[in-house]
Amino acid sequence: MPEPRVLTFREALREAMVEEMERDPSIFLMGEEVGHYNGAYKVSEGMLARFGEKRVIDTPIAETGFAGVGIGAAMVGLRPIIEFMTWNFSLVAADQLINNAAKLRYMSNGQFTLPIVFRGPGGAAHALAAQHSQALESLYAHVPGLKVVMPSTPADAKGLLKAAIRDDNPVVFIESEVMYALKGDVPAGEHVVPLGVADVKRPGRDVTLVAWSKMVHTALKAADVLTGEGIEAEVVDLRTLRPLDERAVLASVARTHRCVVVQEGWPFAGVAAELIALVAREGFDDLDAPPERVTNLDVPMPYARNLENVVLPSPERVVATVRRVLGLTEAPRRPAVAGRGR
Amino acid sequence: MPEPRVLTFREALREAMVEEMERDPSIFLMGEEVGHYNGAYKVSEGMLARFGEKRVIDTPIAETGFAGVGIGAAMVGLRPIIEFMTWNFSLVAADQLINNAAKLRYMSNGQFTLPIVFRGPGGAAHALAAQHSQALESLYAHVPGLKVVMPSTPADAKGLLKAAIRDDNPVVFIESEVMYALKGDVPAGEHVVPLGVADVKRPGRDVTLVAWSKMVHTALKAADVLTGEGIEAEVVDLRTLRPLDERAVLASVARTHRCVVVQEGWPFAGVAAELIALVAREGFDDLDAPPERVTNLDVPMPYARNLENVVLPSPERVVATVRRVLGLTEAPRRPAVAGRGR
Amino acid sequence: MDATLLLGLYRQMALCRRFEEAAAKAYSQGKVSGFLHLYVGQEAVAVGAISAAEPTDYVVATYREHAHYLARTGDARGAMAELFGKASGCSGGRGGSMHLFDAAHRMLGGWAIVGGHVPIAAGVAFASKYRDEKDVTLCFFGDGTANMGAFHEGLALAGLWKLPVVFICENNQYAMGTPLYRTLSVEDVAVRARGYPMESEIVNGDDVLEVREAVRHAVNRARRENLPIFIEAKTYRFRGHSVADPATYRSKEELRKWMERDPIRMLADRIQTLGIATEEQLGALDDEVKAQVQDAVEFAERTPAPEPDTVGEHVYA
Amino acid sequence: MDATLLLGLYRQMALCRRFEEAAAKAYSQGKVSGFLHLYVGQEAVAVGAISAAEPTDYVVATYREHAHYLARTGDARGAMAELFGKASGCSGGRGGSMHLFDAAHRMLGGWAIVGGHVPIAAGVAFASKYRDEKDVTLCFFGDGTANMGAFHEGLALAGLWKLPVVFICENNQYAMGTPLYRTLSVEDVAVRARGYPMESEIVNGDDVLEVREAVRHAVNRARRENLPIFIEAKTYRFRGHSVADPATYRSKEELRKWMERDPIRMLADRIQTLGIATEEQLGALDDEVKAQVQDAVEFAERTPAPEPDTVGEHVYA
Ligand SMILES: Cc1ncc(C[n+]2csc(CCOP(=O)(O)OP(=O)(O)O)c2C)c(N)n1
Ligand SMILES: Cc1ncc(C[n+]2csc(CCOP(=O)(O)OP(=O)(O)O)c2C)c(N)n1
Ligand SMILES: [Mg+2]
Ligand SMILES: [Mg+2]
Repeated sequence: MPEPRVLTFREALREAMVEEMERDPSIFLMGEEVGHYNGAYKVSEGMLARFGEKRVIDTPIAETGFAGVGIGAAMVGLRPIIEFMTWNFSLVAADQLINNAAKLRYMSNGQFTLPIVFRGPGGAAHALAAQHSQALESLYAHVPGLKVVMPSTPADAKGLLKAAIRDDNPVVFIESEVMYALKGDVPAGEHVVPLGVADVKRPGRDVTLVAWSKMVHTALKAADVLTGEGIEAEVVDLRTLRPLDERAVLASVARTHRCVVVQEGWPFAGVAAELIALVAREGFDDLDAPPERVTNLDVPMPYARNLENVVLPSPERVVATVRRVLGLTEAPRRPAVAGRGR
Repeated sequence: MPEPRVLTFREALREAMVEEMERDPSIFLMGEEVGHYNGAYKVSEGMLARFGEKRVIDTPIAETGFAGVGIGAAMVGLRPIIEFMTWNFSLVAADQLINNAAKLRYMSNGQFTLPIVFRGPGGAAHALAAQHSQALESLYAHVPGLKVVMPSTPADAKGLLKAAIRDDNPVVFIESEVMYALKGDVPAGEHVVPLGVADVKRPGRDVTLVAWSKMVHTALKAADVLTGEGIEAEVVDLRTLRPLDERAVLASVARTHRCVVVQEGWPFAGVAAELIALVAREGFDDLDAPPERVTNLDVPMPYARNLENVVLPSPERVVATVRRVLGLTEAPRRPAVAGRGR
Repeated sequence: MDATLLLGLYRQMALCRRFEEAAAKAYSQGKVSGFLHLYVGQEAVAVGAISAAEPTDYVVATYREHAHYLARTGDARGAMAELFGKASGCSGGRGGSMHLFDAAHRMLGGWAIVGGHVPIAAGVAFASKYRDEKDVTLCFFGDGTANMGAFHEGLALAGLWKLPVVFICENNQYAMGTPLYRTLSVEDVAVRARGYPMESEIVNGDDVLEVREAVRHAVNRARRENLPIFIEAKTYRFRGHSVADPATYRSKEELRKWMERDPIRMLADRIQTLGIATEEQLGALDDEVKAQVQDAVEFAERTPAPEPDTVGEHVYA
Repeated sequence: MDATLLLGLYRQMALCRRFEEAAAKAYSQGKVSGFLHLYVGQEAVAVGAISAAEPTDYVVATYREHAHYLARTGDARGAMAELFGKASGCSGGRGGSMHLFDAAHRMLGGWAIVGGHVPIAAGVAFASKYRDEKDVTLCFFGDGTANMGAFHEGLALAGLWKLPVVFICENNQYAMGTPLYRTLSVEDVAVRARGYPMESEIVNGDDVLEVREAVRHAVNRARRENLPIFIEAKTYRFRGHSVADPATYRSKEELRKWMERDPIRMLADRIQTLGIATEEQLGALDDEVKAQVQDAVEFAERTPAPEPDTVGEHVYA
């Protein structure tokens, strides 16, 4: 086995795309600024030079248009990777994803497969305000026919993106702008991480923290703090939201008897709610305390940094919630703000 | 007090709009076919004749365009009612609702109010297939800044629509195509039902069924069947999904100790999951059994009627779930189909 | 004039007409559910256009696509069984009238969100160009589609990237109950094509030969020169928007005027005038078609509905 | 030539320029966060256009709207404090650079989804017409917006309903790193206006008087005749798309050529040539403006950030 190399998250994603595109000429990358500009966040740096304008395609600003082009191309056998500059902009193309991509296979009785990846950064970066800071995974994960993938490490980013590109279904692949520079070991050689399989990023016996993407790191930081208090948190990284690896979550909760979900994005009818519903139903007898969640406060994202910090889940909030779930504090369950979040 | 009259759901909605438009000239109705055609589902029948082309405005097919026009008009003080022919078509305007309507007030620090109602039928009708059968309330209810209202009776339809029109926030008001002909008593005279207040549509002591819109009737039918078995189900009609009347739900569960949520639409990260998360957390000690939900199966809607019937929640499925929650059966928790629903 | 061609077109248009008459009847009997959008009166457009393309060219259409499906596949059984919601239907009973698909015949739907399929058609054409295949995509849509953002974006990308797609606007004068002049701020939909830019042609959509000629020319150019072309076919639907619509928004007089241009009758007249076939011979052809439709109805009736426990299949590959 | 007018325009353009220079500096010091899109080089468009409208006419703009905000309100403090994320900012620190609002001055944003505000502007104009008020709406957007569905739908409705809105395309040649010729399939954005239909005019966006004249004419017609008009102002941004963008995608030569047309310098030259003011007098004016900006920076620095426990306010009315 060759040694793993240290790559940034961004490089890992690029490597996945490059390797897959070398392997299969039916794969192409399309989106705003992916080519000549080398990517708004430089994920596709050098790819135009490598693959040429035929396969690395700059688009006009027309998300509905090029998402639809991707769907049409996938219908007849190409394997498009469609980059949204950020997932915030996918909302103008929501109809293409929800009404077309997610439903084609079913409506046609399986006559068409749709091997297409929609990818780009999601979630808050820093002070980008309400229209540019949305974690929209809960919207897309609601929709059968889509898969939803959100890696948390460079290794997973590479392995999951390769799996997503090889998958014959429309995959919503959400990265994180603030993680692109994150470094980590990436196995050398062929490295594919199957979709739908969660990963225990840190074992522990006292409480299960379920997270994905950026929030895995928030959970890990919280776990570090908790260790100092003699509390061992297990961190389960979902990696794929749809299909959800229910077994991994339930197995962890069966060991720890306590569960806190850490989710960026709004609480109401989010993926964290789904996980709590899962744990409450299937893990009811295992639980020693009600499952909880730490999410964004239930507000549009404010610009001011100090407000933004209050809105986003923090290790501190996770720690406080864990303490409460373990019965160590009697803190109020909800932040004392009008725009409520849990 | 004058006697209540029997109105259809459709007439009740129309009465709400007509009364409010008589009262306030800044209210107008805009949408596809609302005028000369008298409404695709005849909700606005006669309104063009009554109010003229200035206030009952037929639009081209351009949901992003006219949703945006509504938002702009509301920003400067008008009070638009924007009809989506069905909510399925709102997906092409999702950006206007989620990125603009929901966020304007916050981004502008409260300088603008946005008194606008987006309304139209949602959910499945009969055999309209995947693109025309979606219950999308969970998507919109996820978003802070929007209110989401879904009445189940003609009286509530009228009272809630009047409240929605008078509300100074963007309101997503989802009706049901298959309920437009439903008849019911509607109080005479001024009748406004406040947003955010649930209603117990049937009292009971053994289990709480939480539902809204069409599913209230499914729950009531199930309750009737259960009565025959000596089980008294309480049916809580949420009426408003956002803001959610948590107190009403928790109060009922505190009495019955058991909870089944009945939701049209996909299970994953739906409103039913939110309710289960709520009950699991705040009602944990009250519960004698894990909270459950009955939802659509987790598939795009098939056309064939026999398949459609399998996908949608039915009184039978509710009854079976209640029996299980009461420990009366040991039926498998999940329908034995690949595209899973709970 | 090529007799075989004319008779073939006649047969296809008659098949569409008879098929839809039978579908409407089945609907009234409760055997067909959901929305049923008839193409009666517009047959010359789909039949003329699709006859002008190679069988390997792609067809992308709307919810009003029985004729497109039939013109492309000839498969009345598959379409009728689909309307009946049967497993033997061309979409396995999952699609219904609005979602007829046949991958083998490159019939790519059947899409029911107005305008949503326009970028998809551009994408199919993109794939042809990408793979250096010489197939052209025909994209059908109604006049009411011209104000949709997806229409604009699809045309803009096709224009920019010079994709081999022929956009065919089926201008039947109405979008549901709304006459075009109330929603379109320009005289012809074709005016909009100039902004992308795209050559456009306006044709008499009730003359199957005129449609065919224009589309043949467009398809050839699209294939040869790799570019999009816009055709607006002026026609009329004789029935309501769907079978549930009594179409009271238009005058009897208007309907009568257009029915005088019934594309099937016009073609029949031409065939007779040219001495290619007699009225009786056309009647016999029509009988054949009726028998085919009757067979399709019987097939649809006797084949089973999908098994309930297959409901979870085909969500994912 | 009206000396007061010219000096006023000069002052406003200088204010925009100095404001953004200070904002960029504050950004580099970490005092301003998020995205910061500078309008440097384009000032003649916003200043010329807004000066041509009545103060009661509405302004709707994009995320590149410092100049529009300043031209409309003159309030450097409110804008700078907003960039600093302070409660004293014009959007209370909730909006930031991309979302400057001032309801009292009819400055209606500050929108950051490309094209999304175009139908909103049409809606504001709709309200004016509905209430029989004679206000006109100015809607600003970039060249890169022309392929968006929302742009199409907004223009289509404005054209159909004859809404009093002046659409002003700030054609700065680039959408982020993409030159317009790579995304627009026609020569000028203005070509697209014809499809709605809408009269259009192309102006030199670096000549504040030319912009002003064209917009004045357009606003008057829009007000009098209740109709939309399209203006394309050709200009150039001297900086990157945002301060984070080094703009390496264009040549020094190209930049130099455009900088020779610096709209502020051109106006200064004209003022001097006409003998309205000397270089020294303009320098003094510039110093005044710098002082105003300096005051705004100090204001922004000394006023407090929003109270954390107000974070839940203004989600709902
Ligand atoms: C985005 C969207 N909005 C509304 C509808 C409802 N709808 C279905 S068909 C139709 C009219 C379409 O008219 P046109 O494009 O002229 O096609 P035609 O039906 O005349 O063939 C409408 C409004 C829809 N399916 N999709
Ligand atoms: C729908 C959408 N897609 C992408 C973006 C990201 N984005 C922000 S500005 C911009 C370029 C816009 O160019 P143009 O319209 O010419 O305006 P300019 O920035 O030149 O003023 C892009 C792609 C966005 N904000 N919204
Ligand atoms: Mg039509
Ligand atoms: Mg630009």
